[in-house]
Amino acid sequence: MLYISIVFLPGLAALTAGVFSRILGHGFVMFITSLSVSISSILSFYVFLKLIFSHKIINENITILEWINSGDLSFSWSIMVDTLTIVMFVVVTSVSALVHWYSFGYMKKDPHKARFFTYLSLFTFAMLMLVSSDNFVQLFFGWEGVGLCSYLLIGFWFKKPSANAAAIKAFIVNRVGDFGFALGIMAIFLFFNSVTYENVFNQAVNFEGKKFLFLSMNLDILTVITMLLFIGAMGKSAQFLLHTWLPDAMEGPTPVSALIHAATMVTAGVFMVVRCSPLFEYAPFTLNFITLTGAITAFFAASVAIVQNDIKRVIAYSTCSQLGYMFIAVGLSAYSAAIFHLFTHAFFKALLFLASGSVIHAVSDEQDMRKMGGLYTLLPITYLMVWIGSLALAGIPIFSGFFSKDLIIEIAYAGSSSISNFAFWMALFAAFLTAFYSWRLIFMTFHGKTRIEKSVMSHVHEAPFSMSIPMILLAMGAIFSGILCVGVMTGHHNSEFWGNSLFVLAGRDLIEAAHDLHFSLKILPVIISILGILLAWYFYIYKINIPKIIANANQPLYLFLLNKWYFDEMYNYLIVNPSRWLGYFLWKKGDETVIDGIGPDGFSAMINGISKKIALLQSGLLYHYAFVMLAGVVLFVSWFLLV
Amino acid sequence: MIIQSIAFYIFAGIIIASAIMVISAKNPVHSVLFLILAFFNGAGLFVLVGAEFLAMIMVIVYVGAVAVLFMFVVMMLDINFVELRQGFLQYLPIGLLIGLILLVELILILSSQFEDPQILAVSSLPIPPIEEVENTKALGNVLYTKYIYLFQSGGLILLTAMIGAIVLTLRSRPGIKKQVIAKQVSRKREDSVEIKKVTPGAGV
Amino acid sequence: MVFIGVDMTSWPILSIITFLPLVGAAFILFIRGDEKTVARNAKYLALWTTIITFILSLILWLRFDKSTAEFQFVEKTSWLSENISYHMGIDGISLLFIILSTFLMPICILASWVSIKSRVKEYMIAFLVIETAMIGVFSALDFLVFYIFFEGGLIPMFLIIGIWGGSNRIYATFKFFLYTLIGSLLMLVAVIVMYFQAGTTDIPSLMAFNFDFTLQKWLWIAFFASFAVKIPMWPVHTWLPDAHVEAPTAGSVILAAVLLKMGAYGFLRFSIPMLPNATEYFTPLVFVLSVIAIIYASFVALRQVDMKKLVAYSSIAHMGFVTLGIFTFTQQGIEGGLFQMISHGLISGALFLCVGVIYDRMHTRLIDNYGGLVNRMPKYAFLFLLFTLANVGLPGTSGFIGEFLVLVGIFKINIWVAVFATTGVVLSAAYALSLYRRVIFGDLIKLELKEILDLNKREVLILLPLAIAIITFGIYPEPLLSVMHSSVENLIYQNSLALDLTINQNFAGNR
Amino acid sequence: MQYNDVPNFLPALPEIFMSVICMVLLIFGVFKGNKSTYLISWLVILSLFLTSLFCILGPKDEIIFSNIFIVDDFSIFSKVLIIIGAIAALAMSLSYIRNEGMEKFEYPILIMLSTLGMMMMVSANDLISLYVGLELQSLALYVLAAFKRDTLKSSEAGLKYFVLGALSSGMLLYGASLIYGFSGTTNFETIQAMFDSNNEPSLGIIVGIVFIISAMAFKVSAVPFHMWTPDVYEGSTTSVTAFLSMAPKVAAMALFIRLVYVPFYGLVPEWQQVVILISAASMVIGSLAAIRQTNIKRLMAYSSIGHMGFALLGLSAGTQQGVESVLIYMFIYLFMNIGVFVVILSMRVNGVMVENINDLSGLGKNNPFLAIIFGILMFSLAGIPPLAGFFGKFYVFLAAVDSGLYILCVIGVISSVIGAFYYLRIVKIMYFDDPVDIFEKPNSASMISLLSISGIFTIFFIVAPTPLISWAHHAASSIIQ
Amino acid sequence: MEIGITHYLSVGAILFTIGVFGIFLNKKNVIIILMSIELILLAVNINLIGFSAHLGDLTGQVFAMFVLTVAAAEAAIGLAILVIYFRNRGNIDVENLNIMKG
Repeated sequence: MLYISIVFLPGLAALTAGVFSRILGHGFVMFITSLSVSISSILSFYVFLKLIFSHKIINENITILEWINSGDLSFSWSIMVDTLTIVMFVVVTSVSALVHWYSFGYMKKDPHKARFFTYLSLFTFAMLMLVSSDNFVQLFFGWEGVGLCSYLLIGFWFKKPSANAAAIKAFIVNRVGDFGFALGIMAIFLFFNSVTYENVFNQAVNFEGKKFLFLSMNLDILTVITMLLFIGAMGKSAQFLLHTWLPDAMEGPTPVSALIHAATMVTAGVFMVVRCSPLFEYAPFTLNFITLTGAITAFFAASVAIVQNDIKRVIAYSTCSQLGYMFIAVGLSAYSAAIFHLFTHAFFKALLFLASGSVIHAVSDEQDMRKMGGLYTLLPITYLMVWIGSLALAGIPIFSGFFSKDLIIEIAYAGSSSISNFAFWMALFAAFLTAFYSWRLIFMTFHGKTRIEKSVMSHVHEAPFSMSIPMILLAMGAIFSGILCVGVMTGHHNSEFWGNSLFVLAGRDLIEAAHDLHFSLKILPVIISILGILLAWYFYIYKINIPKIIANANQPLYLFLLNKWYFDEMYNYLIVNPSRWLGYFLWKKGDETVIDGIGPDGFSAMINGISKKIALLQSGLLYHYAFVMLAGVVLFVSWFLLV
Repeated sequence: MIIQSIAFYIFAGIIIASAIMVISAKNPVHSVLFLILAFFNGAGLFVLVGAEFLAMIMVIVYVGAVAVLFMFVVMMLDINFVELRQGFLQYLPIGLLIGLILLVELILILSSQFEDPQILAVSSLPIPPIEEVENTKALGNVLYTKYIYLFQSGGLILLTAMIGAIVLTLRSRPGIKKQVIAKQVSRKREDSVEIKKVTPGAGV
Repeated sequence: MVFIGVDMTSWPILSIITFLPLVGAAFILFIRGDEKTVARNAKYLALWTTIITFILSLILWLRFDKSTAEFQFVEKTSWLSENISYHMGIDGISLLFIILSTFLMPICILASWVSIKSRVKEYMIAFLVIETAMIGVFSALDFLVFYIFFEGGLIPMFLIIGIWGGSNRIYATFKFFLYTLIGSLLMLVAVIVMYFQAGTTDIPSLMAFNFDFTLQKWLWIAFFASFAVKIPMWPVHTWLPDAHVEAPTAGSVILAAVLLKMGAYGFLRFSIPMLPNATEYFTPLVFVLSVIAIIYASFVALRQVDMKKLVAYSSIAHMGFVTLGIFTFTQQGIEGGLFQMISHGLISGALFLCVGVIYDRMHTRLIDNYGGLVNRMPKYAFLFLLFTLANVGLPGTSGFIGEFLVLVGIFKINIWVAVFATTGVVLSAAYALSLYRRVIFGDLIKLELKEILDLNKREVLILLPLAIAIITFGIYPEPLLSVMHSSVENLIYQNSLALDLTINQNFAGNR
Repeated sequence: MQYNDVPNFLPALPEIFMSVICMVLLIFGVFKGNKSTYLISWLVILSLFLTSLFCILGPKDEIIFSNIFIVDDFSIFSKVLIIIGAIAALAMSLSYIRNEGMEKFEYPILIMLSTLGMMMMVSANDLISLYVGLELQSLALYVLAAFKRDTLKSSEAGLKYFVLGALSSGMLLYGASLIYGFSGTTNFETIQAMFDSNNEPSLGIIVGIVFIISAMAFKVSAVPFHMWTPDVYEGSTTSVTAFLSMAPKVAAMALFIRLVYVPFYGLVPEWQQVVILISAASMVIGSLAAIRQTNIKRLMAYSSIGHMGFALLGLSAGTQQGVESVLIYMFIYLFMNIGVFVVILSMRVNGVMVENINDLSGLGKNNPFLAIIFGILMFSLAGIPPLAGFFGKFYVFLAAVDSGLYILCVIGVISSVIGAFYYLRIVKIMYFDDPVDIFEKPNSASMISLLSISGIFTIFFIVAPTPLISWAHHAASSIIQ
Repeated sequence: MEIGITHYLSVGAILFTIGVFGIFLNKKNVIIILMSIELILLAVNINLIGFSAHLGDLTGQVFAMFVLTVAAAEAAIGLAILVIYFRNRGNIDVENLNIMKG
């Protein structure tokens, strides 16, 4: 019942809000949704703490309702709770609750508040369904559900064309990922004859190294399945190639970015891979691929982030980059590290977003950092929050990021393969860039001479309590979540904590190896980060004109980064435009010219033509008629004579 | 036998020649005359095989009635003969071709594959020897007995033709004065004579 | 269940349900009075007739024995000859279509409540006649009876599009009629051939009959000509967009929701059980055509400027999934196909109704003439969103269940086909959401839209049941799926038996 | 050779009765003048009705007049159908001929004579009686076609019909002479007996059959002997067109059936080839040519060509099933035609007949009753179930498939789709187009009742098809031994 | 040379063909067409009489007699129709006989 309330409270709230919003009014909707999410958050914490302190592994599976039952395919709506789920519960509900409260202030003036809160709690519900599923299809339900809410929330300000475009883009790019995910589920059913985790994971070992013939190629079953699943994860977690939607998603209200596009939904991919660790473990090729993708994403996103001017986009690329870190860890079988980073990241990244939201709120919805500056005196709390978040993000000791992010870099170093080596260097470099762009953001926004227009400047104000208190709570998380949980989640005895919710093949666990690394290596990322901060200081406080000079000197590179490696352009050129052209071609040429032209229209034209000729034949002249009659007789007689 | 052959060829030749003239003569009156010639020779052919009655009928009915009817109509209809006979050759080749194919086929079939009557031996109504019953009587014998149904039907056909001809061509022309005896007889003085008083000097 | 104190088993309930609308139509025919009275009475009479029919059809559902694959509620009376009889009955495959038809009819009548202004009487009669045809098609157990209902439905539909349709209605209705006619006449010839082979047109007997393989192929092609046009499959689909665009809203609903299903139903009822070998032989063809239909229609839908046309092309794509599912011969595939049909019936019907709602207000279907409707029509926007998402196949809506089961089934049989078909999932999101965005989202700039009104009570009453059904069956599809199980199992079993038999015969022959 | 015994006249009672009545009425008419047309028409209808009773109640399975006149189920079926057609045609033209100013008492009498000819045709058991019957009906029809003698169209129609009809009788005679010469007899049964033993027919016989079939094809207006049909249908006055499209078609088809199924039954493979060809050509040409027509009578002419093609499709099966299907087809076709021509005869605007299809536009609004029946008839003619026309097609296809004529069936399918197009066009004009002129309502009770009968038959045939089917079955089995 | 049935039939065939020619090669005068029909009937009669003699069967002659009867009736009606046509049209040109076509 406890778990059911955790999952369904937000859902019920959303339903009530959706149905009765007109009758009950905005205030009630906002209150009921926030309250229910908060209750669910408190319950989650209760469970989490119980788990930590009781040292008992929780593993429960509650079936709610039969869902699909067709032949040997059968699964239900159910709630499966284990350590992984509980950790996700905590992340999701707590961030969500805080974002709800934060939105009280942030959305105060919006006429569609009720709708916003409904979507938020609906999202929370979907996310909870996702993490508590016991089968792939329900996972997919949550997966699509969060996608839907993301779509709705990105396009929340429906009057903005850019918001609508971004919403659709997010949904469709995610669908591309889902394409792989869905195929993965089908493949799982094909080979395992079930889609419930329990059955699938139990059988996984039997399929190790098994091949099947496809296109005269012998493909490894588990590799194929896991690759397909990972494609889904790439879409949802905005990994390299399928990342393009995430920056655009910043069109949505900032609380949304904080909740969905930083803390929870985008990490669903990581969660899914971790959840399926029993499968991935037997697919080393996929794991390497994941590492590689993660590494590239971490670096790529960081590289783009250093030149972006939109404050939210910087953070968005930072999210993307951090997700890359998580996948590096996942690919190296360090699932606990990945989840740990997910856990800490949720707090500090949500904090950063909310803080940036506070900034945006303060400067009348301006997001361009070039039009900010010198705000620290006016927004002290926000300023502090951004500092905390950035410190956590940069992995400065004591702050949570230090524990999780550096752990991943160490794990990458500890890995022996060339892939992990590559990941190590990429991660290291990305760490440097991370620090750089984080402080670039701080310096551009809060320091230096203000570039804000006067009329706007007069309205600048610190966030109200409803916004600052959630931020402060998150800041607590950003500071302390690492130091408090590092031992439990990634310590020497982490397997006691995780129970059987994670599965690592013997001999692949790198966490121990990472713990044993030399101190110099452990301190290396921190040093790199500090260097990044110093460089940012040099560029944006000390010698303000240097960035421009560098940019002008390396114009192509600058543009390349500024335009996000030209991915959008490339996709437009390679996929979107050809699709549109193809659609038009098939419609006008295919359907109207060829099919109708040859088929019905052509046929009727032909009939008409023949009919015209026959009418001509019917000349009205007697001798023609007689002639035709005779010709008929002659024809028949000849027929019998000759045949 | 020879005479018979010669007679046959003469009759046949004239028939064919006059038939050709029927369809190709410039003046319809000539056509009718050639038609009569063809009928006469047809009658001759009938006589050659012993169908005297039909030969007679042919002459009486065709020449006496039908051909005269034709002649009558040709004369009656005021046809401008000068304009006729143009464009005869336009469709000639293809028409001739089809016609000739038909002719060749018919003759081919009729001349090659004829079966002996003895093989058939199904003659349901044998012609009695001419010595016993002459042709006319033989026909008469069956016509009013065995073929009474057909005979009556023939009557109906002629009746229909009569009705048809009348209903189509009979015109009651308005404006033409016809004698109606009853009307004449029943005429009274008051109907036709009116006495008027005439004032002198004023006129009627 | 005892209904009004009478034991229902002795009633010819199927015939009653089938012909009740016709009785209603007869009553409407004799309504007299001035135009307004006639229109009002005709509407109410039609509405009550359809509602009662729906309620009666629910009895079928309640009394249906799920545990058997046998035909139920069977009625048989001699008709043309001993071997061509009036034979009715339903099984798990046909039951749901009857419910779907009767469920949608009152909605259609209500949807036409104010939009049809001229010849209301005739309109209602046409709809009631078409209802009889639809129910008849799904409950006929004699091929000729089936054929008569199958083709008889063309007449009212022809009139509905032709009289109450849009500007290009003549072209559309002729295309629709003649296209379907040529296919079904070929089927008629095939039926006759079967009649001489098997000596009967009784469906259960024909199912049991073994046709020669060569003959099977020809028969299959003839059936295919009819059913493929009806579904419609690529490349004989072009009548559908035209017909949909021109048809009045309720006509589109019936067309999309039920008439298209007759084709797929035909495959299930005839092609597969009667011609198993030919079906197996031609399965690759169906797969190829279905995959082309899914991808092709989705691409074309991307570029449509007319809302109804877009929905029509999306129907073509979705019916592609249905044919794929049916020809997998897996439990999931066939059940998925069936479920997809029901769900598509609800969803596409709902979408057409949605288009109709704004068409009634603005008298245009061009997407570009709309935009920003959410500002004035929040209720509408919400329901339209729901239907759009269901169309996209979002889990939690009924659209997902069907697509998912079909894809699972097809993946078992042919991975390539599954991969290509799955692209439809991506593309459907693209066209459906872009439609939604262009119509609903954005600022309300167009002057003529400024005064547009949100859904009124009648429209909510029409759309809400559909929305509820779509969500309910998306979350809990069991009521529908459980009805199908026995029949589908039996179908697959018989099919495999028939195929095994041929293999054995061939084997014996080779020896 | 003496034939003194009095022949058995009883089986020919209907024919004898009719000829007597004909003459009586003729005399009556001569004395009473044209004013009596209306009365005479009703008397003709009454006597035709009595005749049909004689047919049904009279003796059957008898061959009289020295084997040239046969009465069997088949001939009774055909006669009844012919009489129904004649009665309908006459009943619907009553008000029409008055309106058109052609009230002549010969009109009903000629129809009766023609009907008599048809009855003699279907009872013929000999080439001579066949010819005589045929000519009786044809001559009357020629006159009827030209009956509206003061219009050019009508006289041209009469002339064309006459010339081509005479040519076709010439062909028939030529063929008959060949048959006679090569078989030695003109009696159907004797001819049939010949081919039972003699498997290899001589070419002369076959050519004779070809000629006879050509003449028959002319009478049923099958391609390529159809060319007269549109012109004559258009030119003749509409009431005559109605008659032409009903009774003579039935009679000719019945005669056709008897010819190919009785004397030439042993030669099915031979004549089948010809019939298949003309059937296919008729179906295709009939439906194709109708598409572009604007005159409703001309359209119905092409439609009848197409329908005869379908009937011949059944005929070409060469089986009893085939005969049965043709009879069913003709029956249904006749009943549909009744309604169609009632509507065409009602196409009258401000006292003037109109014949253009577009004149029908908006009929659905102006005269719903007329329109709904006409629409139903159009769908039925197109062969859409559940209307009667479908069953005609169904049985024809049934017979053809039974004989393995698959390709012909496919041709039939395609041409019925093309045919459906022009029937639908009429529905379209009536219901989808805006009204132009308002027809005068058909006020005569006979018209309305004929229309209702036709409509009710078409709609409700599906409910009880068995009586007709079993009757046709008996009729068919009576001519095939 | 013996004159046999074949000769008669040949004459019949030739006459038949000429009659047919007369119908469809004639462009100007309808009366010629009526005469051609008479020629065709003559051809048939020659056939019938020939066969009758050949078979020694009287039926042929009976048949021929009815053909003659009908031919007379036909001629009467044909001419009557021709006359009314002439009255309406003013000429009897075959080429003008096409106000109805298509």
